[in-house]
Amino acid sequence: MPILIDENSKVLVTGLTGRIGSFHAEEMRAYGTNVVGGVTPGKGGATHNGLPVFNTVKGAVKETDAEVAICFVPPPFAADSIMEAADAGIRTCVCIADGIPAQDMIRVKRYMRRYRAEKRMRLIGPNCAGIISPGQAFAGLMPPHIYLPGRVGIVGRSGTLGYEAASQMKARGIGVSSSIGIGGDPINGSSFRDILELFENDSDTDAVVMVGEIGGPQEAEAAAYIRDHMSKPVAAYIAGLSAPKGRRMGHAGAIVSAFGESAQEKVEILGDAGVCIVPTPSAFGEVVEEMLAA
Amino acid sequence: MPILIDENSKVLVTGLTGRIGSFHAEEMRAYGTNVVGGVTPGKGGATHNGLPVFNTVKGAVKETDAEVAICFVPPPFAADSIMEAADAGIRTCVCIADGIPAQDMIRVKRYMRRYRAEKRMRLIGPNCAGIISPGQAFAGLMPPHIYLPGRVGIVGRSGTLGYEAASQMKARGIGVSSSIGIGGDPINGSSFRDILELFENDSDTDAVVMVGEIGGPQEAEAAAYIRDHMSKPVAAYIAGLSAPKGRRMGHAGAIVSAFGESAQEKVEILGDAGVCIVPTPSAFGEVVEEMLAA
Amino acid sequence: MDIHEYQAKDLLRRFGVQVPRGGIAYSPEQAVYRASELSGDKWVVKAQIHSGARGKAGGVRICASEEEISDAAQWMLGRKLVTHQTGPRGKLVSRLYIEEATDIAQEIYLGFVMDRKEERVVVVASAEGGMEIEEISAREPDSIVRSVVDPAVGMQAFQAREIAFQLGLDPSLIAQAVKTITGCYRAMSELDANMVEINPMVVTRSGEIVALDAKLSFDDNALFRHPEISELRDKSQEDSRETFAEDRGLSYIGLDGRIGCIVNGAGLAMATLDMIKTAGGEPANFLDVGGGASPERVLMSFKAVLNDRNVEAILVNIFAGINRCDWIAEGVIRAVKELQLDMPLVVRLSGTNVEEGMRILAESGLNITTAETLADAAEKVVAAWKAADKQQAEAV
Amino acid sequence: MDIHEYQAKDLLRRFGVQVPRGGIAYSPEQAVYRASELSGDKWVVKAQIHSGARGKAGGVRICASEEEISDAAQWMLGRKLVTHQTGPRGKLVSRLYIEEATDIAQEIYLGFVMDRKEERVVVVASAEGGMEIEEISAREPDSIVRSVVDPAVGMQAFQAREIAFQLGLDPSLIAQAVKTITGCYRAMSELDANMVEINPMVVTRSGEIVALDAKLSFDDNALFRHPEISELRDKSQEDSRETFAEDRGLSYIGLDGRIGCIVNGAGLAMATLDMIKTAGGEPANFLDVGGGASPERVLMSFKAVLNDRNVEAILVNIFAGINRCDWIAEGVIRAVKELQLDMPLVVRLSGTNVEEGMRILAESGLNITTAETLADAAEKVVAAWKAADKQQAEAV
Repeated sequence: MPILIDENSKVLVTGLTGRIGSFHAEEMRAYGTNVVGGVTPGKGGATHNGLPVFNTVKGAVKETDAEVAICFVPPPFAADSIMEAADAGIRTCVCIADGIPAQDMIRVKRYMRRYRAEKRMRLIGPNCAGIISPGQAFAGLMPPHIYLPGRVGIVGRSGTLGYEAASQMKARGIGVSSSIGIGGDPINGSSFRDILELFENDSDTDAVVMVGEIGGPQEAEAAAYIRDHMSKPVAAYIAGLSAPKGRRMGHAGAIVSAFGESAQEKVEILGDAGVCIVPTPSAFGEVVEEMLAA
Repeated sequence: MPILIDENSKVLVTGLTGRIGSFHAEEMRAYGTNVVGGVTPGKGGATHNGLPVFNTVKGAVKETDAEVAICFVPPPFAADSIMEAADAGIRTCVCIADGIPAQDMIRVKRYMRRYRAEKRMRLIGPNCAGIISPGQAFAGLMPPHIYLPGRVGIVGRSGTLGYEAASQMKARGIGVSSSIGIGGDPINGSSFRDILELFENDSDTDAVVMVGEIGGPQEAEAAAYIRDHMSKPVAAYIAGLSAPKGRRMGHAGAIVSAFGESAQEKVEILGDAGVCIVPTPSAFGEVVEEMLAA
Repeated sequence: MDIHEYQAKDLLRRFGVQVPRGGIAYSPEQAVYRASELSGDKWVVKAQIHSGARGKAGGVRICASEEEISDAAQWMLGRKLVTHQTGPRGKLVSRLYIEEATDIAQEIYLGFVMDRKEERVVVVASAEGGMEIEEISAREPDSIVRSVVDPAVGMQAFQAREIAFQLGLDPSLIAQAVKTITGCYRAMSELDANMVEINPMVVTRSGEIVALDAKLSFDDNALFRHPEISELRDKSQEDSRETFAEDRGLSYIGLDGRIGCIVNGAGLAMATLDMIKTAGGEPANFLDVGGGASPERVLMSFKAVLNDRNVEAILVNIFAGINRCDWIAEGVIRAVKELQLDMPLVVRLSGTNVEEGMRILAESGLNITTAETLADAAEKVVAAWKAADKQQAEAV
Repeated sequence: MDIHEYQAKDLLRRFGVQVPRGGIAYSPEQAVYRASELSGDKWVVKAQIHSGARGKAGGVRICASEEEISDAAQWMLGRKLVTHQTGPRGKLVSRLYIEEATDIAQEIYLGFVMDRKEERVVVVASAEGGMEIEEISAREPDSIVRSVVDPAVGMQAFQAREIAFQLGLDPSLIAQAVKTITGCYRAMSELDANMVEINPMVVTRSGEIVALDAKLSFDDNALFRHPEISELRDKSQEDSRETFAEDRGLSYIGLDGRIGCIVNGAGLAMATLDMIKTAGGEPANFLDVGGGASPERVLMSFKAVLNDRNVEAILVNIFAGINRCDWIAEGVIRAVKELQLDMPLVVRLSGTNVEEGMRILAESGLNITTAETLADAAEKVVAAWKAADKQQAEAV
């Protein structure tokens, strides 16, 4: 398996019976994702598009052995839903919600630390496009057809910029092992470093493309990890070169508020760590091709 | 060294300049305890009975390398003081305060779990008489002269019942390696099990006397530990055989509220685990003597 | 500290828990007036005492007319209700709570306790409401749902939902149940309660979740930060012997025997009661005189013990660590003299300054029996009490 | 969301933070009246705008007479103050805060932020108050004290004490400092603020700790649970272009260039701005049209972009995932027709239904330039804009 999801992963959809959850669950199934059921409190026992619906994640896990959950719950209730998944024994939870209060995320992350590392759920997102292992399965919002199956991993904060990278690669015949959206929030479940570590240890991945942006320390942390621990080549693009300081560019996390958080600084730090810099968002294909040829 | 404290242990007294802290600090020093300083916020830089006073525990640890702290702070402020000690790198903290709110203790215990096991402070008490390694040092309220130095460990919830045990043993020439008061509160820092484990691994201890009472699950947990893991003989007395159900007998924790919490039940469980039962509080000396002879 | 049902409901309402409408009454007239303020044609008159199981003792009556309300109020007010929680002395009814009657479709048990094993708040619930939790545990153990709250984040909605679904509540009731359950937890946490019990929490025929009874018990150690809770204390519901002692800073528990006890340390005090019982006597009280006891404090302890008219003999048992036996002895002598004590008194001293203490007692010339060990002391006091009892019986 | 100084002080006061007495004024007369309500012989007139560094811009005046107050108020009201935080457009003063003057003995910086590295609230303090934190970091880095708050228990008194002692406060001030620091933390936590800044927190000559200025910024995502905070919003302090867009549910940031942008996804939108700049242009805005955009939403985005009178060319860049290129194309056509767009427009579509989208644009017969890649699109829009600019210049 590539990372986090493959054709065998049993996927649970929380908020399944809502308009958005319902739509994306069907897209995921159409691609071959093994969706085993959904959770909508109060609708337990019903079936929705042929899928069993449960009242609680715990109940769903008990019946289906689901290991991946994708959460379509609205932001005010998303933190609760993530904690429910963590408590129910879900291994990987993808949270789509854009607009979870920062204090809720602080609490969620503190809560998750109650579980020992080996029992701890991996949270992807919130405010992300999801995860895909092309040709196998996906849990997210992405258009799966733009990804060619292959051996390059993608990890990024932005959904559409990740699509840009994947489609430029596809145009040059370069395929993707897995693509992971970590989301644009200031406090998120998995960092660049966390995902890079998975790719480094994944025998189905040869190289990684990282799509970063202004704000926060995670690109610099990733650079340190790449320099010290990664054997596989990494290419990186950082969005927000022209962003003025102190303005939040769409993503709650995309704001330069400290030293080392501007795009220029991040590009420099990554370059120093031996990363191939993608200078413009139109150069993903070209740079990755060169990197793989080297 | 016996357990938790010996003649070399550097002891810090929080609340040193108060009437009670001051009195007991002098008693401790008179016995030979290596008291290295005290903490009283606002009196940092002063000396008190020749001891340096610090504003914060962190400051005191930095200057004195204190490893044991004894806390004489009143109950409403004691939880804060325990967390301060944990954060400052103290290894063992003895808390005397009787009357800490239960929710404060819940928070304290949750807080302490933020440190990895090997960096986590050991809390003794609250609402306890303290710890002593006879002939070497003590941190607590006990009258040290009633303990004969020797090779039997004592662990108990009650201060005066512990004295009863120690003095009956002394009368028969039986000495004590260390005596540990774990306190009479429902939620306490170290359990019987925790201390029994220390005694089991202590090469200066040959046998243990346990002084329990009604209420709570810790005596039953101790019984399971003794049965499964202890090679050294244990004698136990449980106070409260005549206590009516649902009445709190002095100690906040001494109340029978669930199955297995009455004295009769605890005695049975301990007996089944191979513990020598001390049938009355006048029989400590006799039973321990027999146990050691066996 | 316990409070009355109506006070508990008032507090819980502030945390979003729905309760029936009602009002407090101190007389039959007020009871009738309160009922007239509430709509409907059925009311419940509830005796306000610090005890559960009031129904079986006649403390809860459903009434359908003014006459019935007035009769029920007349019967309850001024009466001492005896339940299995009150002890044989019972508890005095001086307030009534008049509530609109509730049309019950389903009864649920909901309790929040400080669990000592988990060292956290644990929620216990059962679809078998109306019974006491011990009864439910015995009869329907599988009906009990438990959930542990992580203090780092407090109770989460998902936990309340899990409980609600496990109780088998109708999906239309889940949101209300979550509000009630999380509301109770917040009340517990913010008010430093050590117990919240809603028994029964009912589902009404019109599909609402209502706390029909409510019990809140507070952590005495945390009252310093809740003055508004302290004001709810009703001393008339407490053992007057305990109130007397507590007001003087003594740790005292009233029991039903004849031998008064004055001991230092809670563990030693419990052990002393055990020894008296082993020796064939019955203790009248638990009393921990505490550390660093002055002669005045010893005198005060004697007063607290003698405040119980049933006491016929006294045992003093002190193992002095930070206490001093000589001070204790002085206190004992002052008490015997000032209170003109005329019942058997046995004193056992040990620890700091024991020789000096024994000398003071011996030289006092008073009728004080001394003992060396706790066993010795217990046997002596029981023997002396039995002898005195016999003597008295012969004299009659 | 930002609020005014006087609102921040009002909120912090409820959490035990001491602030100078003062009152709000909308006119010079009110300003004088407010001062007369306060005792003393010196007052401070403070312009209420959502920006720090007001002093240097003339927005803070110490006055010793009614005339001075009136003059200061006259000067400030209705003026746009420009600070390095406001941008060149400045912010309009329409409210004043009149405060009693404070006798300052010591100035301290105290800030609370959500730290992204720690993923917790971090307290930052310095004995070098009065300067901005960036300035302190640069000039006196060793004076900065940091403390991380564990969310499981919140800020503890000992942490506040450590900060207070590290700031070198006099022992007599520690209790007050602890109250102030823990009060600010509670305000941050209970009100879902993402920043609390007291700069300066001052020690007065009479030995009190007072928040002389206060800045609170709230987490927009948490406003749903704080309706009372939402009411404090002052739209007059916001960029009117952003207010227009925000009221219509669009994520929009006003910039200073001439090329308007409509993009889906925040990352792609940022990247698009970068590309325009690389191609030699200046973007007029950031706009994320979001996922699942209908033709109506695209039309609305055009309106938001054109609401900025500086816009002279528009770039639409969509990578459709859950969006559909045909819908986007329809929206673009509607916008061009309904808004009678007469400036260069470059559209780049990619992803879902791209052929259909391109066909719709081509068949519309409108003057729309299409592009295949982002680089191509950026170059085309900058070139078109420069050409149009030149043409206009020649026409003049």
